[in-house]
Amino acid sequence: QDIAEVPREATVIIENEFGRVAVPDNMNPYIAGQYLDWGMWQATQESLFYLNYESGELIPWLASGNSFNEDKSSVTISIRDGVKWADGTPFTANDVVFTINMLKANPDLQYSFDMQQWVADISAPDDSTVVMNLTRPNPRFVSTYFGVRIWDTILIAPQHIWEGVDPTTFTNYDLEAGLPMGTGAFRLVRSTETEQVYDRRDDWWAAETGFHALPAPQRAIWLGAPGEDLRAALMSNNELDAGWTFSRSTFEVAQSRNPNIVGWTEDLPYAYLDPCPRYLGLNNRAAPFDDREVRWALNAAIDRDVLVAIAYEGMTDPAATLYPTYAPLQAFLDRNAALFEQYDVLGSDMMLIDSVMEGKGYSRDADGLWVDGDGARISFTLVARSSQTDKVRMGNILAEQVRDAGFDASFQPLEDGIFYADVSNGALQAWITDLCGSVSDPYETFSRFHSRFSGPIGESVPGVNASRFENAEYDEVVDAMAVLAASDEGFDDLADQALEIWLRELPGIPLVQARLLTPFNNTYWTNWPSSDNNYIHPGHWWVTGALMLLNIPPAG
Amino acid sequence: MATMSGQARESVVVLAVEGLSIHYEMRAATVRAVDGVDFELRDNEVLGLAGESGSGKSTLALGILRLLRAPGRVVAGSVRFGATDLLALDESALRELRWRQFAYIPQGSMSALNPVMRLQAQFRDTLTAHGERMPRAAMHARFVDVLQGVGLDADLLPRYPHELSGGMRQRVCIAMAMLLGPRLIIADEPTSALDVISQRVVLETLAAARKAIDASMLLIGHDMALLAQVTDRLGIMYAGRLVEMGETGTLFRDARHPYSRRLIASVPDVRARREFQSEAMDSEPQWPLDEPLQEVAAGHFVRPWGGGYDS
Amino acid sequence: MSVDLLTLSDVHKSFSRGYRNRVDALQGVSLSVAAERPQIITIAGESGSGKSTLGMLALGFLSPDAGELRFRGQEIAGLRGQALRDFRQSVQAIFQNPFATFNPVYPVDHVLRLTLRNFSTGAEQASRETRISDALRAMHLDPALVLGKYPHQLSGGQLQRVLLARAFLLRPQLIIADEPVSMIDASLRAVVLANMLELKERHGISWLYITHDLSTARQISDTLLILYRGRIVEAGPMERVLDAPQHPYTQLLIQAIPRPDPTQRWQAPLDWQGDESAETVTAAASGCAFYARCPFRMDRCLEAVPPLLATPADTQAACFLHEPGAARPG
Amino acid sequence: MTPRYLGMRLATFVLTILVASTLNFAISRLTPQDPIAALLGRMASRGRTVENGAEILALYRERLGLDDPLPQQYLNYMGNLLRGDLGYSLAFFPIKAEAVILRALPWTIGLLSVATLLAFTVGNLLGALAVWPRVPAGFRWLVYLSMPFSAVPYYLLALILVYLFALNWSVFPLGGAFTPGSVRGFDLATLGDLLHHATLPVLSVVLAVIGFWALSMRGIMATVLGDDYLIYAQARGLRSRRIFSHYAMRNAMLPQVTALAIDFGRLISGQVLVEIIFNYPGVGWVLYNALRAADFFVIQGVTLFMVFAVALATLILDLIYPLLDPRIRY
Amino acid sequence: MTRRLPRFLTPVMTLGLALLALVLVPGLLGQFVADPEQMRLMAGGINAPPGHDHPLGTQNEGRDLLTYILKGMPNTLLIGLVGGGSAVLLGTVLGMLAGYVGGLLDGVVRNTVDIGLTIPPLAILIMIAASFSIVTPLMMGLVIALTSWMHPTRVIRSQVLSLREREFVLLLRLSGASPLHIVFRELMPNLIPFLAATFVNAVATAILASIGLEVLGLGSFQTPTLGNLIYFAIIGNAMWLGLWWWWLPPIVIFIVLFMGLFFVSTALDTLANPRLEQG
Ligand SMILES: Nc1ncnc2c1ncn2[C@@H]1O[C@H](COP(=O)(O)OP(=O)(O)OP(=O)(O)O)[C@@H](O)[C@H]1O
Ligand SMILES: Nc1ncnc2c1ncn2[C@@H]1O[C@H](COP(=O)(O)OP(=O)(O)OP(=O)(O)O)[C@@H](O)[C@H]1O
Ligand SMILES: [Mg+2]
Ligand SMILES: [Mg+2]
Repeated sequence: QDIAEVPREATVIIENEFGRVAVPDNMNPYIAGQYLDWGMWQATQESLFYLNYESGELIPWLASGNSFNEDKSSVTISIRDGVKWADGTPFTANDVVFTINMLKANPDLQYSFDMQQWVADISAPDDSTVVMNLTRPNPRFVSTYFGVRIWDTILIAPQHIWEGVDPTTFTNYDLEAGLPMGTGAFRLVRSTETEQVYDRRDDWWAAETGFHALPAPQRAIWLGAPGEDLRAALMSNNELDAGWTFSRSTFEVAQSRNPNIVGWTEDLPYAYLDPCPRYLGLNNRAAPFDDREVRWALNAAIDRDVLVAIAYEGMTDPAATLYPTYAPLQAFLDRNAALFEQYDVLGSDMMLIDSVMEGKGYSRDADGLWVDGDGARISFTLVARSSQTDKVRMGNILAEQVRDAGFDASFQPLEDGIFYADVSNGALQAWITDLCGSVSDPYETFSRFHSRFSGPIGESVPGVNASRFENAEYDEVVDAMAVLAASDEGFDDLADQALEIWLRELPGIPLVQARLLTPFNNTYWTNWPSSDNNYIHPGHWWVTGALMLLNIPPAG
Repeated sequence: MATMSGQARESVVVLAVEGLSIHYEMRAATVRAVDGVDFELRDNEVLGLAGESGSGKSTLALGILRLLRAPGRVVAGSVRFGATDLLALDESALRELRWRQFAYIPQGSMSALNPVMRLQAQFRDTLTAHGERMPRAAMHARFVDVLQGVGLDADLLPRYPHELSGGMRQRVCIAMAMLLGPRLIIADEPTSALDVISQRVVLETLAAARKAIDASMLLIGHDMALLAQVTDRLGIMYAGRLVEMGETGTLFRDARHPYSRRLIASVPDVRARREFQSEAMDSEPQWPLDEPLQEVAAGHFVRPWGGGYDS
Repeated sequence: MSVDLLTLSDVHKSFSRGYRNRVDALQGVSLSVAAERPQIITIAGESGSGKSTLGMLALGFLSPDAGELRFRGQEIAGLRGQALRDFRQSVQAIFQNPFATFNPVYPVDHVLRLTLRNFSTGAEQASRETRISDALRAMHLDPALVLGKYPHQLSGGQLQRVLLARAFLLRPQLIIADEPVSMIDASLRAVVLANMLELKERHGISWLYITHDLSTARQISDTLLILYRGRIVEAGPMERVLDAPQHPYTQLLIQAIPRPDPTQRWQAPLDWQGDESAETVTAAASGCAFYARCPFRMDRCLEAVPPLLATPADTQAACFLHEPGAARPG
Repeated sequence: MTPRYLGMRLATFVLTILVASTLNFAISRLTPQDPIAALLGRMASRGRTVENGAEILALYRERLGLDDPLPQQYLNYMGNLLRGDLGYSLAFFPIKAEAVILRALPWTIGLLSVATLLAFTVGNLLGALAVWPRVPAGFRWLVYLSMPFSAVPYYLLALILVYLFALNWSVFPLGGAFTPGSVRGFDLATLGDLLHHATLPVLSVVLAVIGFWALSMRGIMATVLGDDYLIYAQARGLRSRRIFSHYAMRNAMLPQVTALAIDFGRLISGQVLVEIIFNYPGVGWVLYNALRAADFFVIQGVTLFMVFAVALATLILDLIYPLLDPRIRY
Repeated sequence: MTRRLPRFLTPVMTLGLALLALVLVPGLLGQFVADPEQMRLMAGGINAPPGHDHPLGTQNEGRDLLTYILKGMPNTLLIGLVGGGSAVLLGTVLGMLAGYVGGLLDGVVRNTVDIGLTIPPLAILIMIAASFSIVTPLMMGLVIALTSWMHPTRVIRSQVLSLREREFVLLLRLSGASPLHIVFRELMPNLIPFLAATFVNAVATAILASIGLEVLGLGSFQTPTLGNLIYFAIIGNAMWLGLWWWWLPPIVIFIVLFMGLFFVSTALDTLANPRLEQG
């Protein structure tokens, strides 16, 4: 008998968005590319801070607060009293210092380069204080790296476990020894390819100190569902309490079978706004999209309303920029309404296409497709990762739209291995992708088009600025923004300038906002996050999922 | 067929075939392999059936034994074994009769044994299928007995068929036929693939074994010289019909039907050389085959062919 | 001195069946077919004695393990180009099973035409047709009846004669016929044999007639070779061998031939030691293969293989009984 | 069986593995996929800025030996193989490829062997009975009825099965190998749970291939039916069931058994889709995932395992074949 | 003893051909009557059930499914034909030469085939399909052929091995026929029914393989095929949404097509092996 028996009513079952775990016995969170969103992140670990970016609030958790010095080049983080690792060892500032130093020392670990780049030195004057001196001023340092800005964060390692192991090969997995060791309310009891089981720890520090009550579920299980339809089936059979995403129609059918299934809102769009707008990446260093006017012409060919209506079944909104429309960002965009009149991204204008293209010396051939002076068509393939359903669904529609406008495009989904290889070495012309950049201020998204991430075609670049957009004026503005907090003087002006350049150049074509319909099942557990009860972002696969586990009382 | 039923004879009729017709019915055409054949086989008698290749001899044997495979089908006639109408029997009753009453030595006895089973298992299968329950030792003794009857050693029993030479296999089949002491043995060209020495040994074994159990035998072959050696009576088949039948001696001396005559006349003799008349045979002679057999002498039946009965 | 048409000298051939299991099909056979004088040579012997293997070797379809096969003095294996065509044209064959000798998807004349096309130089289409018709008629076949017919539409005897016609068309000097009549019933058999004889006598074609049916051999052949276990045990003019066999095996063979006469039935069972067992075969491996069954066996038969020795009947027999000074059985 | 044969057979086995692993190596290096770029791309797509991308690329290439010249990589690869080291998984570094594969292996082997044997048995029985004369004519149509299942691609069949049996009627679970969170041990409840979960995956494989077995068995059986030993067995009055099992089937199975080994390999491939649909742990899914992520070492490992499995199956089969067919001797 | 060639049109063959015609006639000719406009985005309502305007309904982009099927079928058939055809062609040439000529050639072919058979086809297929950005039906067919020629080669070789021992081959050699003549003019016609059956099986296998790939998202997206129709039905959750008119028709077409091919190949088997012919 390997694990205790726990009734279904006391178990919460959450979908592992990744589907299946190829290596269920590697729980090392620092390995590059490692995603431990099948419970390790949410159930066994806790973050120093959690960012609620609907509200913009940074919730202190393992830390009790932070303060920057005047020029934002040094930050002090205070550690909460009474926090203990699962084995009873106190969690102290030394664990934080150890973790950051470990990352700096091992260049192939996740976030290693970031820490090398930003942290000049780190020290723990006492057990509950961490002082970090930065190499340059960075007002976003804490929220970016310790607040779960997107998906994950830098998790703190228990020094007494990680000391003396090789962090690049340590698997951090040993159920007997209590690994993975965290401060969270649960501990791992089983990990297989298809299921991860975590049982509640009744000696959780927060319950002992009175910081937070014990979570209601005695057990949390993560399991994979291979497709949307099976996910829907599992949910309507009450075999799943929190699912990965649904398309609108699937959701509606599921809800009609099981009214306990709910979304973010009660009515359309059911979905919440995810911070990764979808856009059409274009290769800015290869013809024909090395010409901003041609990029604009291509933009004019796209009817986003059709994308929204068909690929998203009306569940999202067209996007004019790569910013999610959270309140702080919406304010930024609203401020620049005049710019959007000048650069009408959303307008689809066939006249514009004709005038631009003819001005460039193109003409239409018998099939109505643009040909250059030599009679060669503007032929390109739109690609997307085949595993990303919404982008595949957009692909055919986009190809048809730009074809109607005279661009000889076709659509082809690609496997990850080839998609990324081609994106990073510049072999592609156009690809449908997304950008997870800014959440609370405009800097992050702008930084993704900085020329330091670019490179000549044929040379591998890391895929951040895969468009290979290079503009010295833009770089300058973005560099200036980097050292300023959003509230700092001059920041807004810089942001407005950057937006102007970005819109003028249009290095990529924004398509739609990302709205994800994350379904929850109220049959066994209630109080899932919703638009009315917005205690945390509903993406339960993020590290913030921990807060969800703490906030769901049993139904009835 | 009144002409065939020589009721005068006092000996018991073991097998009576009347008006038996067997057709192979295929989409494109129907082959009338056996066409209205009648004959009787009496107690302790060896009846030979000769005829050219394809004249229906094997088909006839299979038809009597009810072993025909599709598309072969008995379309008319009757086969009586003693008092039983074989064609009317159901499968299980037929199965009871098989081997206990009539045994069969197949034409391809080279390949009649299951290649993946030891001989003793195949012997045992034959016994147990007929409810013979006896201790292993007794069974083994029985096998050794029949094997010795055909001049084979007991140490063959654990062997597989492929470990035996062709002649040995044929003798195993003869031994198998003796296992339950049947009243009738139907042997279809038991020696056609063998050299003359093996041929002779096999036939002599068969004759001795048959005599030992007093069985009758239907012996099919096309080697007239061999048939001359071992049969009491001889039937000549042509195109699915019996064209002549009589005592073997009579037939060799005084064959009437031109086909029989040619068959006998063309058998070469190893002691003498003779002249061939290389007649043209572009079209096979078409004798009328529909007229009933006529008894031209006691026990000698001939099918009229339109010519005179000259000798 | 004229060169023989075909000579086999001390030919050996063995087959391996799987590993370690070897069959010595021929163990030193020599024979020759003269070029100028047509003759019919019969090769007889028990099943598996190597008769067909000999035929295949002589046709160049198998290559010997040891010994020489020569066509007009040239090694057969080395024939190429025109020499090979000459060989093919001069040495033809008729196979045992007439039904398997024609490609079932083509009319029987297909192979006739093909043969002509490949072998006749510059002959006109029209003259080819007449040659085919003539050849068929020579074999007593009506061309109208045969041409365009598929193999399954003809009887075995007819097919056999089409093959004869084909051989006739080519006018080879030698035809190797492996059991050409075994599938045919007695009445047709006579016709085929007569045709063979006619080809020899009228057209000067020699035959290597492979059979185990000595009665038919008697009717047509000039010379008789008896094979036993891959060796020639007796050779000589047909009549002499058959009428006065000198080798004990030949004697037994002839004794076993049934007579087509119900009045002369077998009297006593054949004096036969039974089937060859593994032990006797091993014992005789280095000596006379017939040792195990021989009524006259001597110790020295175990020691050496008897060579072909001249016999009083003017034949040759591979038996130590015919060594000068050996005691002859009565 | 002679040592020599055993040696030869083993040599062939080793050669197969050698050639296959070389091919394996070659094929995966010929694709334009780049596993490290894929890794970084995946990170970028999840909101991580990888500022030092180029360095990480170089670092990983070096660690994994991907920056060596190809011949060197090949030698390393083969050398490691000898030591049973398949290398690191590129997508799941620092986990070893063999760890990834070995974990999935038992599931695949379990599911596959059950499905294969079931399909083999049922399919062959259906096919054999379809031509067995004493079977009601209606039964013959069973074989034809089994064909449409083979016509529907595995994947769809599995989906349809899930919809019918798991979703609409809730007879079987929707996927997985066990009930999530269930307590496991060596007891009946666990076994029952396991079987309950394996039913649909097995069924979809079985239904999809049963028809093919039935079809080829039907053909073989029809040939066997005319064989002399069947007629002879019937003549001896053997019971029909005995003839069917020990005479007909026993012989007709021989060629099918050979096909089984080859089919085993094909089934492994087919398994991929089934494992995805049923969320069943196994090698198929590992392979699929590795192919998508260009995880060379895992791909090589899985393919090699498949090659090994099939080659081993063939080897074992060849070695035991003489037991099945006593005519075969090595 | 007469050997008869059964007449070509047996009942099973007729049934098979009729089923094939049911699929092939609309499949091959329908594309000429289908209106390409109907295949465009929002040519009709979204997910409309079969009705007057759209006999087979529409899918989630409002494309008319009947038109999609009519346009897609020729491509799917092309994949099958190219895949099965080139596999059998290669298999025939290699198998025949290896079987007849023997020696070194045979050794090489036999070992290549044996090794090839052990390598799982799907692995190679996925690898190749994943490596090319654009997959046309023609390429798809060739890729499939690459992994499926071994089986035909193997069976054809063994057929030739048994045929070449037949006496008529020896007679042909005696008649001065060249090996090439014997293999392709004499042996080949004997194997026609067998080759046809092999071909039919290979086509079926190729279509199945291509659907497997397309369902994994590795197919052609430029051109409509039944495989990508199913792929889109799956990612569009057609079954869950109850859109039977989307996923069922292609399956029915496959069943009819395969049953047709199956009956034809059974009938051809019977031609090649008369013992199968029975009541
Ligand atoms: N299974 C079958 N299907 C169709 N026709 C058959 C079948 N078996 C035999 N025939 C035909 O029936 C006829 C008689 O065949 P059968 O085997 O009885 O002749 P046979 O006298 O025994 O010949 P042989 O001396 O060659 O053994 C022949 O024309 C043969 O072609
Ligand atoms: N291709 C072969 N492979 C293996 N063994 C063979 C082969 N051909 C012949 N043999 C064996 O060689 C020996 C001689 O065979 P061959 O066919 O020459 O005999 P035969 O005298 O023609 O016999 P039969 O009278 O039965 O036709 C036999 O033991 C035979 O089994
Ligand atoms: Mg017969
Ligand atoms: Mg022979």
